[in-house]
Amino acid sequence: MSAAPGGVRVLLGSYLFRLRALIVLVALAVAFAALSPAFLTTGNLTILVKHVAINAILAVGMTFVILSGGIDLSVGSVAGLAGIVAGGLIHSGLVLRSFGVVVYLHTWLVILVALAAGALVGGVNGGLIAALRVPPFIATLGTLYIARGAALLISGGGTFPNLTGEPALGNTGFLSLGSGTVLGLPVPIWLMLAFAAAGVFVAHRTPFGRRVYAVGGNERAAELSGVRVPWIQFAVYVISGVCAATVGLIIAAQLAAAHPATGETFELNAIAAVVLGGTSLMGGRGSVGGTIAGAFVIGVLADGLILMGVSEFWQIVIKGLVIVLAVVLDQMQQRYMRRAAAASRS
Amino acid sequence: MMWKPHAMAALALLGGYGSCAPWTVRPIDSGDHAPPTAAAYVDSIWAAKLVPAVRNGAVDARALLDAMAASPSAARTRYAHCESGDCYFLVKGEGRVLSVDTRSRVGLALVDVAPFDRRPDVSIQIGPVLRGNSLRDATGLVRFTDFVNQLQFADAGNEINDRVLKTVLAPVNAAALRGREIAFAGAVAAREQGLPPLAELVPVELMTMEERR
Amino acid sequence: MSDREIVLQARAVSMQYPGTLALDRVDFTLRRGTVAALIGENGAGKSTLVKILAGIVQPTGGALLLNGEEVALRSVRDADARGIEIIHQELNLCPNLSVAENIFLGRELTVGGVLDVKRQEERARELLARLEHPIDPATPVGGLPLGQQQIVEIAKALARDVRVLMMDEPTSALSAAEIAVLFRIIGDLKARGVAIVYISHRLEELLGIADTVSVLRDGRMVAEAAADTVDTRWIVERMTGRASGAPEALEHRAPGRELLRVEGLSLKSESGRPLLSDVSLRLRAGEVMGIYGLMGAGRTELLECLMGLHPEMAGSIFLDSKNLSAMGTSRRIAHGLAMAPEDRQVSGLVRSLSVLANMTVSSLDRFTRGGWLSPAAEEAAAAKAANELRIKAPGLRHSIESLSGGNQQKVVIAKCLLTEPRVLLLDEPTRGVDVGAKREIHAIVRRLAAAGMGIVLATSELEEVRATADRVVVMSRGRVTAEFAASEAADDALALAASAALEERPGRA
Amino acid sequence: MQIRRVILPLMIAALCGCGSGAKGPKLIAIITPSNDNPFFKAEADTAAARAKELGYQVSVNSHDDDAHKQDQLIDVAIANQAAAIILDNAGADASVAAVRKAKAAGIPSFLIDREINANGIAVSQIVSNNYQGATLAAQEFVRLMGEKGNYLELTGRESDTNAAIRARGFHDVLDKYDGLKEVGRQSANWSQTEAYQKIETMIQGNRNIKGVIAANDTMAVGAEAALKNAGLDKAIVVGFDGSPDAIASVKAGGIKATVLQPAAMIARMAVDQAHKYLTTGSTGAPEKQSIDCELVTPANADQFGLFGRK
Repeated sequence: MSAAPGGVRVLLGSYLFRLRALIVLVALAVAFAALSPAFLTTGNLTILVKHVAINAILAVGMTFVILSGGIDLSVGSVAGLAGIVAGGLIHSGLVLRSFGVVVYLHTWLVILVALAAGALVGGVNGGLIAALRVPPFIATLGTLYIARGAALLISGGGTFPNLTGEPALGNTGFLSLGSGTVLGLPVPIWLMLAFAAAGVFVAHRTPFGRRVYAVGGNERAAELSGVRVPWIQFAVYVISGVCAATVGLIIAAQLAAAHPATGETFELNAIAAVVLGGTSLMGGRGSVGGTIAGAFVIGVLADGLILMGVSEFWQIVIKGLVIVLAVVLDQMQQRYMRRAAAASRS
Repeated sequence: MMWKPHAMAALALLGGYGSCAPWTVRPIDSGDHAPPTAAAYVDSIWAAKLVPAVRNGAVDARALLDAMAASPSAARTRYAHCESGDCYFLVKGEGRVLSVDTRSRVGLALVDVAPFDRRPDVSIQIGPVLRGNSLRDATGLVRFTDFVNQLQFADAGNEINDRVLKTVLAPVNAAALRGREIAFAGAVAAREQGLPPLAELVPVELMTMEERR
Repeated sequence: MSDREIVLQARAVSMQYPGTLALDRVDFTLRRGTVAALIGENGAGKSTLVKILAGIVQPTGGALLLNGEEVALRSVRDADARGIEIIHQELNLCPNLSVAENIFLGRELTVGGVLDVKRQEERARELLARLEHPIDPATPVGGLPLGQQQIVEIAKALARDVRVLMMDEPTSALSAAEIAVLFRIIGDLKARGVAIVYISHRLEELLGIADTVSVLRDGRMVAEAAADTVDTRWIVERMTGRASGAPEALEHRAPGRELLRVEGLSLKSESGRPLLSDVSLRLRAGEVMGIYGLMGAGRTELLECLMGLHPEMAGSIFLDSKNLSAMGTSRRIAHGLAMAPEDRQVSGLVRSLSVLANMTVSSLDRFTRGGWLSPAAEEAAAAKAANELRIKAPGLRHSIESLSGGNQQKVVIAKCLLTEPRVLLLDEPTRGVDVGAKREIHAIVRRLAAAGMGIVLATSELEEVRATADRVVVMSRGRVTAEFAASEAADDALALAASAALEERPGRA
Repeated sequence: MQIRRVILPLMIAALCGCGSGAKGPKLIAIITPSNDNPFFKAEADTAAARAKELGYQVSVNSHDDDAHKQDQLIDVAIANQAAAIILDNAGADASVAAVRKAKAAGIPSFLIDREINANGIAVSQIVSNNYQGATLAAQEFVRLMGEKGNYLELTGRESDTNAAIRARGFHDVLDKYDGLKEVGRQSANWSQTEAYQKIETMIQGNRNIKGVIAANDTMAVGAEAALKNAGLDKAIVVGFDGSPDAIASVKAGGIKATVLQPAAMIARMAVDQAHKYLTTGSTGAPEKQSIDCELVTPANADQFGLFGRK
């Protein structure tokens, strides 16, 4: 099927719009490189990507949620909870008072349990939203508080320190999740690459991904097309929960300590990355790749401004401006696409 | 909880499985890495180091009072022990108890040191509540930098004060001190805060002269 | 007619969208107290022209003259201030507000800055009485049936001091009786000197009411004539640019084995009102069963029950003697049911997805190899379907929104066909579709039936029943009121059956 | 596809850009918990001013009590090749790894205000003795209460080390007085509004309140307002921090006392020690240094300025 000449221009235009996060990113990188000699050093760039990894992994999960037409406010709390679960299991073990014993799990089992905790909170979100029809904003706002409270309860408000583990207990090695390197690159970066790649493929190359887009674009049409809408909704929140838990583990491993307040306001950064990446908050439109670019924009902006010594108050203002700008661009894109579509129909 | 032998055996068995099971089971509180308690720490220094340090380092109360009357700052420079900004005197002496003030739970004995002028020169904390960490901080033996954090440092101070209550003040019938002559030694903060000049001394030694003899 | 004074005139108006010329130097004249019918296939430029006349978009070339003076309509408010009103095809009402609040939205009646609710409701009551629909002005619009919402939309336009009224397919949601009322209102407005632009796909209806006919094709004005000098055939030829043939005579085949059996289907609304009462049907392979009924007859509800959208329904559904009643939608699709819903935008299409993704969303499992989607397999199947249904699209990867209504409808049908259904359910498959596409869709229906598929086609258009169905089931108020073989169904008998039990109804539909 | 487009240029840039940091004056990175709290602001401002005075370049950032953000800020300081880090840290346990990382990168850290639960990693830990301050505040509270009566306690954010330390300090003193009865204890998360609301609620159940002890001045100010609005003008409120508005309140007869943490002095000391360390290789002071808080009462309130004696 050949594209009409108008179609080519429409496609080109929409690509430019879709790649806007990337364009902004390149512009920022060039600007910072010119303004701060420390910016383009190997050390700084590795650190930058490592910082971005945290938000990017969260944002991958968030992308699926937003694509499905939802929102997940609980990710920051879930990250905190997962860190505390892992930290508690390594530092204090699982105390079974009635048996008079403490069970120390091996590191990989600790990681699995923490991820399961994330999946559980995600599952609660998904259940509330898909089965009980609670609006996503409300459901995840609720679990935001619940998960944070649970983290505080488990830790008693304190920190689980020194998560090195003991060889005798088989729970060493946890820290490498945060500070280890493979082939010279920090583990968090590898994890980000893995999540991003998995995200891109699942979104674009699996029936599940396509169904997420369909549910977000038109829930009713998706249902009539045989998509099991509740399952899709359930699944995206579980994915988001697992992504958030992964982030919680990385942070606990980096700090070698688990703190119950970890992850406060992470949800906002993740949403910002998703929106910057061109995913519509209405659902059904966007991409994981764009989200990664969005996460990089936020990360480059944050680190670059610090590097340049810009006042912190200005950093906040600039971050806000960029997010608003992104949404304005999103609206412009929608209008442009609609006009272009109307045009090619006439 | 008592651990019966067969329970221990079962645990040992589980431990044997530990090599293939993805977990390790330990009895509760098997932690041998528990930090030494403040009590144990104070046990180790109280009689061996702290009390002797106060006794040996103490200046005679009369001499100190005279020096302070002449020049407070010179007295400070000469006699005070300072630790990150706060200064303390180690003092010993004899005197007559003018009155005992127990309106507050921080009970004070007001002492007139010879020559007697019926004005208090020293107030000594006699409990049941002790205030401050003069004794901990005055000798330079107990240093913050040797502790992991301020809570453990505080625990040491509280334990030292507890030790004063138990070993120094408990044998003394504080209410009956009025009018008696006593001998004392202890630490007091070197601050200029009203009368008496040496206020709220925390004693390592407090006894009536009869007892002394 | 042509001696009446000209109210609104478009001179050489052009509209250039990026990549497309939607209108090419179009002249259009509207006279006081007349109805000008605007005709053309979807995408011919009718909507664009109307939008320009109503100030919704601004032309890229040409001029607008109001009462002989050149005007620039920069916004809807601008047009509104000059007495130009538009009634959209898609209703523009706030479902959460009352009838009266909707009618006066944006120009509320106030006393000292405070809403004068009483006066608004009185005025609304007057207007609705004039429209012969005494709806309570205080009821929320969301609770009204579609037909009554349309009446509210008309009342909203009348509440303004209207001089030019544009109506874009105003009758698509109305019953015959409601249409009659609407036409009386139009006559009334004409007599009061209002100029009306009228867009509809129902050509007979148009000729009954219009004074002039203007035909657009590919963005150009190709013909204009007084309505009494032309007939439908003339119009169709101008619209399509080719001579119209006679409708294909239906070839009748011997129906095959029984595919679908529905027994005692009943459904109540949330408020307990019966929507379907004891509906039983049988459908054979190779048969097209037309379900004819007016608005609110229960056609859509019946099809939704078949697809499993109302788990609370009573009764049983068998497909090839397998009981589907307890299954969810996706399992019914897997068992060989598929449905193209009535409202493409609301229930049929995912507007944010491409043509391709819309086609394959129901049948993704077919294109999955080892857990991954195979773009090649997907594209091949979609291209084949597009080819078979003659879907005109700039490209399969383009947005579904770049397609015309008829082609979008074909995409919905293609989506159903890709699930390889044994029974296909079509709800108003040609609503809002131009004549050419309509004919093609009818042909597709016949072709699919000939290949052995069972088809249920629900429609409110007699003509559509005639063009497609082997058998006609007539519904009214949620009941089956009559059943005919297509050859035996006389128009008046169908109409009578469709309005059966109407008189029992309290109030109006 | 887009990921590759993002990563690749960065990689390439990383390979080419082996340049080193700025050559100008040495950089001191100052990291404090927040910039909108007067205490931390005073701390950061004093440190920055002193460092500039000594000829350093300065960067000031805040970690919002988020150990993870602190970790990232330390990363940036390392990337920036800072000469020293002045840090008011985000958690005694959660900050250990970050400070250790800085040490491994050859950057000495000078901790101010709060300590970490590890010795030998930072060069200096100049700790504001919160415990001592809390006992001081509690002793004054005991005196003002006349050693008896019902009181309420407002604690800080549960996850904050200092909240726990101050609560410990309060209770190590208060619990020794049998006449004092704690009839309510809530966290107001360091917040004025929350303190106001929590006190309003708590006195609903118990009007017989003689005093409120709050773990910081912000909460003390909120509590004071709530008590006044409820007609409990005579109630005794004691705070912690010595913030300017609390001192003003002490002077005006609102809050009865607070303890001042000499933030300014601590910050100055840290910069001076950093300078000494950078120039001579030693600070000449032990690693852990405890700085005592001072009691502020109506009698001496005039002597105090912005987190320090005038």
